[in-house]
Order: sequence, then C-alpha cells, then structure tokens
Amino acid sequence: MRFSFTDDQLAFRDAVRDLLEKECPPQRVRDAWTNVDGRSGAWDALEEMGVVGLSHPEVAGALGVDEIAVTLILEETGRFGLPEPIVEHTAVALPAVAQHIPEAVTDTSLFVAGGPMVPYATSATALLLERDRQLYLVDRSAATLTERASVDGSRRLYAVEWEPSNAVEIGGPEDAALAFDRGALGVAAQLIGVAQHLLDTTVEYAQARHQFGVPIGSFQAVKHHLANVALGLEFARPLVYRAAHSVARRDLDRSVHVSTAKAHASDAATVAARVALQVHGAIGYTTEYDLHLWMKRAWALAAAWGDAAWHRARVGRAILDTDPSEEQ
Amino acid sequence: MRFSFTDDQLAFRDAVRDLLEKECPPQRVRDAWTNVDGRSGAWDALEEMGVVGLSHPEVAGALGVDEIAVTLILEETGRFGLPEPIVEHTAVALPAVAQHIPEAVTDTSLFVAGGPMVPYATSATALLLERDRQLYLVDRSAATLTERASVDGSRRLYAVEWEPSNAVEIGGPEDAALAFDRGALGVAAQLIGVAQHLLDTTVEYAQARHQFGVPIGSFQAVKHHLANVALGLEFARPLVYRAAHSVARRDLDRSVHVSTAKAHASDAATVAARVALQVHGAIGYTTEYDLHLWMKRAWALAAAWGDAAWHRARVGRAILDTDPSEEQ
Amino acid sequence: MDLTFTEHEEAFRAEARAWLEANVPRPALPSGDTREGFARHLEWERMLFDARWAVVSWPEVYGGREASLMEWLIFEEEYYRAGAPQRVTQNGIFLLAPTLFEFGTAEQQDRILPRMASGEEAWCQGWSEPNAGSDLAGITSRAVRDEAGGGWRLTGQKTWTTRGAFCDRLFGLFRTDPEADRHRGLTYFLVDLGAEGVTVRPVERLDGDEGFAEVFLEDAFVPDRDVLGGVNEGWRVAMATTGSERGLTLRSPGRFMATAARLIDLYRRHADATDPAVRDAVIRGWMDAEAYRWQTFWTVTRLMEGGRTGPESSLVKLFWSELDVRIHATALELLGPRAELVDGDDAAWMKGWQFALSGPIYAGTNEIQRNVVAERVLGLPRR
Amino acid sequence: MDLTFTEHEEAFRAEARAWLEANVPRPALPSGDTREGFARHLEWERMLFDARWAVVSWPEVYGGREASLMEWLIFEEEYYRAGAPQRVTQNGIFLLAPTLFEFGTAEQQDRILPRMASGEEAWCQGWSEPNAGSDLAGITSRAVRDEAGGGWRLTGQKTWTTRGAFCDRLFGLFRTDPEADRHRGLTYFLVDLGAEGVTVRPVERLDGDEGFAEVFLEDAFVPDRDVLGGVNEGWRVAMATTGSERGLTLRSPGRFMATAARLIDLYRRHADATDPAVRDAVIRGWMDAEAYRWQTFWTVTRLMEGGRTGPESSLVKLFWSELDVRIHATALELLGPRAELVDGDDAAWMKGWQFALSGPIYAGTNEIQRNVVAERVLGLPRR
Repeated sequence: MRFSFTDDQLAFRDAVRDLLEKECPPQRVRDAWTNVDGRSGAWDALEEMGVVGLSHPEVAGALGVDEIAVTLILEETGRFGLPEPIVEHTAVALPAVAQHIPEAVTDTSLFVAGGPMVPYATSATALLLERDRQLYLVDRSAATLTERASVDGSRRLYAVEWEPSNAVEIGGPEDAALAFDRGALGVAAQLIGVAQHLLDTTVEYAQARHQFGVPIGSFQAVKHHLANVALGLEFARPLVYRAAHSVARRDLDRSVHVSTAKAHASDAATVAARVALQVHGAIGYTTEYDLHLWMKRAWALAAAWGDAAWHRARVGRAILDTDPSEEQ
Repeated sequence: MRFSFTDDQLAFRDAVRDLLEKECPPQRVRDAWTNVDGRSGAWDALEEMGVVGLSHPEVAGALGVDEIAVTLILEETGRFGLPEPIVEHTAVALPAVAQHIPEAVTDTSLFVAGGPMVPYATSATALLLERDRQLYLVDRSAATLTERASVDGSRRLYAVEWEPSNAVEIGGPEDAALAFDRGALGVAAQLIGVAQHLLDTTVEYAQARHQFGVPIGSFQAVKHHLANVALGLEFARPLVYRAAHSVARRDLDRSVHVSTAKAHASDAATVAARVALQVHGAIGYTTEYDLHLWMKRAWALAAAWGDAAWHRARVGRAILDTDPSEEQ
Repeated sequence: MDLTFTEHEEAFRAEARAWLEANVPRPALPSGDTREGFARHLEWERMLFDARWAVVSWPEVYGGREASLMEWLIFEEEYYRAGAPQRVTQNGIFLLAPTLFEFGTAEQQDRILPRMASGEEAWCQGWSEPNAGSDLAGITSRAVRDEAGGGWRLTGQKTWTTRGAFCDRLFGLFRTDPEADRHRGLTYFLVDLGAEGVTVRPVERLDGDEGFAEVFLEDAFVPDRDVLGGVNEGWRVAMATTGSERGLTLRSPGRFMATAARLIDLYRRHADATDPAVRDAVIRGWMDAEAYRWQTFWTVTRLMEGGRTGPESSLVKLFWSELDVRIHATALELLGPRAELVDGDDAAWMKGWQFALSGPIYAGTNEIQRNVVAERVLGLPRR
Repeated sequence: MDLTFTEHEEAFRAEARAWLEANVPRPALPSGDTREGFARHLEWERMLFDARWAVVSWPEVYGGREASLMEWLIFEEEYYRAGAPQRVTQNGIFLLAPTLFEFGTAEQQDRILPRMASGEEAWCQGWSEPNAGSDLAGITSRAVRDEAGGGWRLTGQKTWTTRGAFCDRLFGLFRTDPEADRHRGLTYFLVDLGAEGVTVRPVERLDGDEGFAEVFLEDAFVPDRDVLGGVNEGWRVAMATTGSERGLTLRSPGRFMATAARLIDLYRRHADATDPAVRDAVIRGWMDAEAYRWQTFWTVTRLMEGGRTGPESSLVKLFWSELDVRIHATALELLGPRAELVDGDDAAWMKGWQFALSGPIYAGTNEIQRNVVAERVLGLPRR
C-alpha cells in the first residue's frame, strides 16, 4: 500500500499547472462565455503539450500514463476553470474510440461524450453516446443538435437527437459502464480543483476585506465556514485518487469507488461555492467579479455525470441490497 | 383568525408553572430515577389542583377546557421535567376511557396509553392500547408486563403482552387515531418545554462560565449554536399550538398538523440537547450535573409516539401521494 | 384561539383572488430586474394601484384599504398563489414607507406616498457603500450644508442598489457631522437620481440581470424638505426601516407556500426518477413553509393585540432566507443533470436558486442576525 | 500509487485476524469504564501483550513488533472488525508513550514503557482542571520545589480524568513558575496516584459508567525522575501529546468501518419498517467511513515517506468525531421508539450515541479545532 503519486506524475501535473496559469487566466474563462464557441484558447497549448491526446492507448502506453495521471491533470483544469470538454474528450471518448475504431482518430478529431446533454457538440467530430447500455459513436452530421443554455455560460450545451441506425456501435455494457465511470471520475477531479480555487480565493478575500475595523476572516463564524470547506475537501480528495486507481486497475468495485468519490466531490464543491458567496457577500453576487465563474462551474459539474444523490443511491444498491454473505 | 391564548388559559398555565416550580424541582426529577416507582411527588399536587383530571369530559365541559389548554400545561410539565405519565393519562387515556366507559373512571384510577412500550404500567389501573386500528382498555392484571430500561431512568417503561380477548374494546379506527394524535401532540408540547429549559440553562451557563478570560457565551461559535436552538424553538412552538387547535376542533387535517408539530418539536429538542452538551462541555457529561436529566428526556420523547422521520413520512403520504386536484 | 378566518377576512380573500385571477398577466412578465421588464412591471403596479391592491394596508387617502395585518397576509397569500409579478416597488412601499409614516412630515407624506404607491416614482435604497456592508455604520458618503441653496450637497458612492438603474429616487444615509461617533452624525436623505452630480452605473447580478447599480454622487443637491426625520438623526430613523426589512414585511409566508407548492408539483413530475432521499427534503420544505406561516400568524396576532416587534425579527429573517435556499436546493436535486439549464420549462429554479442565495446576505448577513439573536434575544454578552 | 497491500502486509493481517478470532472474549467484556470491567480488560491487555499485539508499532524490546504505520492501521482494522474489547490502556499507549519516546530519558523509557504495555501500570491523563478546560493554559495546579526530598510537591485539582478511579498513575501539567506567562512555567509530571496527598473521586459519566474521576492533590510528592522533558518545558512537551490525541493514533479508521458495518447490519434488520430517508443516511455513514479510511492511508503514506503531521490533525479530529455522532444518530433513527432502550439487543447504540457525543468535546472542542484549521491550516488572522 503506497497511496501517493510518483515524482513523474507530480512533475507533469506541475507543468500543466504552469501552462494553465499562463494560458488560462480568469479573463480567458470569462471570454469563453461570450465568444463564438466557448473556447478559452488554452486547448491548443494543452494539445501541443500532449495533454489532450494523452489518453490515446498508444500514447498512454508509451508514456506509462493511466487514469491516475489524467485525474491529477483534470483537477488542475478544474482549478483554472478550463471551459473546454477535456473530460468528455480526453478522459472518456478518446480512449474508447481509439480502442475500438483506432482509424477514426486523426490529429484534429474532437470527440465528446455525454448525455442527456452534450457540451461542445457543434465543435466535435463525433459524439460518444449510450443507449440501452450500448456505446455508440455518432457522427456530428448524423445528430440533431439543439442548443441549451447552462448557468455556466462557457459550457456550450446541446440536446442531442440521434438514432442507433445512423451510428457505429463500438461497445457493450462493460464499455458503456467504463465510459460513464471515467466521466464521473473526471468531473469529480475537476470539482476538487474548483473547490480548491473557491477556498483559496475566499480565504484571500477574508484576509483582505475589513469590516468593523478588522479583517472579516478574524470572525469566528467566517473561520468556521471556511474550516468546513477545508474539511470537505480534505476528505473528498483521497476518494477521487482512490477511484482513479480503481479505474486504472479495473477494480471490481470500481463503480462504487467512483460514486463515492463523485458524491463527496460534488458535496465539497457545492459547500465551497455556498461559503464562498456568503463570505464574499454582495461583491460575490455580481458578474463583474470572477467568483461567479467558479460557483457556476461547481453547480454545473456537481450535477453532471450523476449528482450526489444519484451516486449515493448507486452505492446504496451495492452495499445494502446485496447478500451480506457475499461480502469480504 | 386570532392565534393566541385566552387570559384564562394563560393564568391557568402560570398557576401550574408556579406549582411545578415548587413541587417539581430538579432534585425531585433526579430522585425519580432511583426511587421505587419513578414518581416525583408532584403528581399529588397536580391532582389536587385539578390538572390530572382536567381532561375528563365532565370537568373539561364544565370549565370550558379543551386540548389547547391542556397543551399549554403539558409544555410546562416538559419544562420542569415532570416524570409522571401525564401525557399518557391526562392527554390520551382519561378522555377516551371517560367517553366510552365512564363508569371505569374512579378518583384513584390511573390509565396509561402507549405502545410498543408503556411507561408506568405497573402503577396503572388499566392500559389503553391499540391493535389493528381498534382501541382497547386492558386491565393491568390482564397484561404481562416486562420492565425495560430507558436511557431516561425516570421513565419506567414496560413491554406489554396482552390479548384482545382479555380486554374491553372501546373504540374503532377514528378513536385509535385520535388517541394517537393526542399522544403525539402531548409529547410535542413537552418537547417544547424541554427544549426551552435546555436553552435557558445553557444560556445561563454560557454567561457564567469563563475560558480565555471571557464568558464562553461571548464566542461567536457559541452564540450561533444557541441562536440555532432559539430558531428551532421559535418555529416549532406555533406549530404545536396550531395542532392543539386542530385536535380540539377535530380538524380534517388534524393528523398532518400533529405530525408537522411533532417532527419540528422533536428536531428542536434534539438540537437543543446537542447544543446544550456541546456548550457545557465535560461538566454536562456527568450525571452529577442536572443537564443530563433533560437531555435524556429529550432523546426519549423525540422518539416516543413516532420520531421525526416517521411523522415526516406521514405528512408525505398526505401531501405527495394524494391527487392534486383534490387539494384546495 | 380561533384559527378560522372571519367572514370579513374570507370576503377580502375572495375579492383579492377574483381580481388576481382576472388580471395577473399571462404569460409571466419578463424579469423586473431588466430595463424592459421593469417598465412592464410598472404598468402592472399601475393596475394594482387603480384597483386599490398596491398598498392594501395603507390609509385610503394614499390609495390603500386600511387592511389589517391579517388581511395583508391574506392578500400576500393570494398574490403569490396567483403567481403574480414581483413587486418592483417593494423597496419604497415596504422599506421607505413605514419610515415615512413614522418620521415623515405631513408634507412629505402627502407629496411622496401617492406617487410611490402608483409607481409613478420608483424608489431604491442606498444603504451599502464599498466599505460599509455588514458594517453599515462605516458609511463615509457625506453631506455638506448649502445654506444659500437651502439644502445639502451630497458626495460619495452607494453600491448594491437594487434596481437602482431604473429607479427615480434613492433613500439612504449620509454623514452630516464628520466629527461625531460612527453611529451619530448621519442623516437620512431622499435623493433625486436625476439631479445634477448623480451618476448611476448598472452592475450585472449573479443571474445575469442588471439588478444592481452603483450610484456616484458629486456635490449633488438635496433640498431641506428631503431630509427625513431630522439632521444627525439618521441612524435611529434608518433602524426602523431595517427592522421592517428583516421582519415580516419583506417576506410574507405566501411566497414560501407558493414555492413549496411548486416544489411538490416538480416532485410529482419527477417522482419516478427520484431517489427517495429527496422525497424527505420535499416534505421538509412544505413543513417548513407551514412553520413559517404559523409563526407569522402567531406574531401578527401579538402585533394586532398591541405588541411590538423587536430583535426577534432576526429569527424571522434567518428562517425565511435559509428555507428559501433549502427549497431551491431540493428542486435542483430533483432536476438532476437538468438543474444547470437556464432555458426551458424548469429554468425558474436555477434562477430562483441564485436569487435565494442573496437572502442570507442582504438586509444584514445571517452571521450578523445570529449575533443579534444571541445578544439581544438570548442576552449573551457582546465581545 | 499502489493500493494493494504487500505480501508482508497481508501476512501480518492474516496473523492478526487468526489470533483475534481465536482469542477475542465471547461474550463481550463488561464496560471497561466500570471497576469490574476494568479489571477484566486488564486481563485482556495482558493476553495482548503476551502475544505481542499490545503495542505493535513499538520496538521489540518493549513488547512491540516494530510494525510500520500501515501495519498498525491493518492491525486496528482487524481489531475492530473482530469486535475486540476497548483499549483501557489507550491513554498511556497512545498519548503518553509518544511523548516518552520523544522526550523521555532512557531510564524513564526502560522503567515505564514495558509496564505500560503489559497493563501492569495503567495511566490516565490529567489535563483538565475546573477552570482549565478548552483553555488548557489556564492551569493553576502547582508544583513547589522540595529540594530536600529531591523532587516536587504537587497541589491542586484535576478533573474529567478518564478511568482515573481505576488507574495507577497520571500524567499532566503543573505550574512550576507562577511568575511566568500562561503557556510558560508549566512542567510535565508523572504522578503516582497511590502517593500520600492524592485523593481520587469517581464521577459518573452520562452513560452511567464511572468513567471520570476528579483527582485532588495536596503536597503530593513526585521525585525528579518523574519530570518528563525538563522543568518549565511542559507546554511544548504536552503539545506533542495533544497532537497525537487529535490525530490518527486515537481514532483509527477500523473503528468507524466496524461501526458503519454494524449500522448496515441494523439497517438490514429494520429495512422494511424504515423510512427511505434514513436509507440515505446509512449510505452516507458507510461512504464517510470510507473517506476517513482513505484520507488516513493518504496521510500515512506521506508520513512513511518522511512527512510530519501538523495542524491538519484538527481536520481529522473534526471528521471522525462528527462522523461518529452522525452514524449513531442514524442508528437511533432506525431504532425509532426503541432507541431509548438501554437494555436488550440494540442497547449498544444508545450507549454508543452518548459516548459519541463526547467526541466533539474532548481533546479540544470542535469549536477550537475549527479555529485551528482556520488559523493554522488556512492562515486566517487571529482575533
């Protein structure tokens, strides 16, 4: 038992962090709300660095990279608020497509996974979608896309109508389940990053903002709110890393681990957003201030790929409704 | 709409409060843990004052007293921690027995209602019990009583085994439902009194106890804990009075009102006990200090006559599972 | 105790219900926190006023019906039940007007109240400043005597002024005696936003509406007749208004009963796909709205029998603001992955969620309200 | 990252499991917080010691196995899984021993540790005083130099001394320099409770057990060799111990995994009668125990790779203590009207509930822990 990252994994994480700090400042996230396609511009730099294609089995195999390394990077994309569909493409769709129809992958292809709504669908080459526990690849031109508005204006969401008869079936129930778990794990990692950002910026604000002649962070009520955020994050983060390990190793209890992680990460980020707004007060309630970009991301991702209640229910079916004699 | 008590009701409440202040000090509650029958001695004084028999239809009719007045008095019995079965006798069993078999009521009879356990069963003349939505009066000698230990040592609990064939059937489903609602309403009122006592004594302690050179009540965390107790109590209390009115008037939605009241009162008292202990710290964790008498009463009554979850579920069936078109 | 409504109250309810059913705009108006929506809401306010529903509790001479507090609650229940538009005039009617009734001169009342009630003159509040939020006494905007003009010259900045970009006039505190203690030396002014030296900048709110404004004042003139309640008496006068803001005038039970009813409706539409745990939260929402309703009737009976509101109004503010957050959080759970949508049939919930989150912040943060409860209701020592 | 246990770890687990299965007393011992139960528990401690399971992480010379932190966690998981008795020696083994290893002389270690490990000498802690609870630095019990005797004379009162009525020795702080600042002038003493001038009075705990004691000292003699870590150095020395108390040594994940498993078992027995809302709480209990387990593995890996624990241990204390309360509250909900019973099959839950409620109080209240997190982990300013 050794529950920590390798130096290589951490070094790669740090490099991605440096890149995002430079290429994905809050202004880029803000711009993605209003520009044509919701892109921050950081994507190209990530592509160049090899991050976007990292999960292609050939690349991953050559570099010795697995879902553990990817998870650590997705956490950073959450922290910096990267709007692009890196979970949907890199964590979910690319490895599935590359495994089953390697010839479909080109240098410029962008795949997005999802359901019932798919983000960035109009930018994608093809969509990875599930129906009746089968996994399909649907060419963008074979799907009818209807734009939907998310509270997070940078997430370009589309409702998708499609028919299996116009799609390529690329996997069965186990592939569909793996794709789903990868998606839930990916947003769980992003939520950890989002929560960390919300905590950091709120602590900073509480140190600087004065009322009644003292920093508001010196009030015990504010301290305890922020301690609760730190508490949620401290105990959610290892669950996400553990789930990444389980996905990478195809652990039999993988889905329970992913659901436990996603539920805790959703709750941690939701609490972080709630406290961030309450501590900021009215200034956090404007769109001129950056805080709202991360709060809305937290709300969107907390509900995406199964919200906390859904994942708890899935865990419940596994731990409460099975025969106890089958357990370890 | 006039949601307040009459001067007569308040005067009677005040008189009972004065009596209990004198006859039911904490030492009497404490003694009831260790003496033979769990009696505080205040019962005789209450009987003399006419409180115990107040709910007899003849008395109630003559005095113009109904469940509203009784509820106000039960709140006081909770505040002073009266251990005797005043809910089980005065609020529930006596009016039912007196209505259906008036000849069974004598000057010395004590009836207790309950289930699955009955408090003070060995002191009772007869037990009011329900089976299959029928209400029965069971002579004490016709029941097999097994002592059970409650966390509240003054509540002398007994498991009861009995057969309808050895009992007198005194009412059907509507009588059984009314008896249950009266019991739940009665303990809800007591819980309000218990919560108020816990709040009052904890505020007093927080004012007096010093740590770090200041009263602990000057710490914002302690203030907010106690504000939360006040909040729960402020919004539970009117629900209990409203439910009393609904029982007294045999309102069609009586059971929903009683359940709403009992759920809120249980929660208010549970929170009050939790905060009381946390603010007192270790001294509250000893049986030498009086606090535990009220905490344990709160735990016992919060679960008696349906706990908060049970009552919420009953409300849920009424408001969620009916046809919306039937609603007002 | 009599929890049935009187014949008179029932008749009042019936009249309100009938009028609202016939007149509430369908489809619903656009948000009153946008420029276009605000104008549409003012038309609605005019309709209310003409039918004498705008200010039911006011004297008839100002357009009211002299309704009792209980009747006012009944009107509010019917108003929300009917899904009628938000009251964009509420800051004037519910916050300034009680202060005018208590502290205003007859001239001020006659001049201001009718135009406020009809919506001809829309009022916004100017409490907060960049460095005076929770700490309201930290106000630095100042008013300097202009003896020649017979008034005052105001300079400073107000912020988080709800609907300030669309309103005509602002009420707020300005420092008239810079030497005095923090809570002294403040004066309550009524400011014309069209006056020279006043600049209003809209600020976009969390939900995308232009709900806020910053108001910059530079030597803006206010005549003496627009001082409310005496020079350097502003703190005392304003506290009367913030009491109303926290207490029952701003959030009547009808609002939460209507929200809980919508939640139940949402639950029924999603029940099949819903985890049973969320069912319990739906039930709690309904029960808590009931608790709020009956605590209000309890308080209102006391007020009608001659009692006064005190620091207990902080308990009311804590309860409704946190209830509103809980109900909306439950709705988002019911919506699951569709919760993030701000278009389509259920978009009102995400919008309502964002609005609900302002509840624990404005009108005194809930942290400060809990301090008030602890210190002034329970008697715990200040630090 | 490798989340499988090594062969060595698995073998260690198997050995522990086999021994525990063969030796854990059935039926369970009476509570170790009663006089009779304490004696029975000491017999069990002797069995553990003889089989070298009493102090697995200690050096072999003192009866340990030099187990790694990870192996210690494995042992704890197996210990709780087996439903083995509470460790009545824990205050010595988990609180005093780490301090002895860090600050004790070789003579002290050799003299004290083996007798502690075997249970021959049972230790209790003497931190709290009537006016020094949360405010530990408020200690007033004093020690006066007895040059002739070669030691110190202790006078004062200690309180809430867990199992103090049954223990042989006490460790605690006494003021040796009355002139010094609050945190200075304290010395860490090891006190023989049988010494002249020491009186121990048992105090009944919430759950009815004699779990607490008050210890009165009047000129009680302590020789120099029982000063731990230097005169007037007591605060620094003690802080090392309170760190252990808050951190992972006192509450290993195995404990909560076992409690969560019992909760699931209770749920299965009551599922038919259970409101579905409670089901969600059962699931949360299990998930939170998992979270605690993996956060512990995460921390332990860091420690094994050379890291140190810091103020983060306050997060750990907050989590386990509140988790324990939540799990027990859920169990009481499952039991419904039978929750109040303290006899019969399910009585352990009400007893456990009362014990769980002490968690947020002892070893530094959770209010103080949240201050520590805010100030020392997050860097928020002290008041």
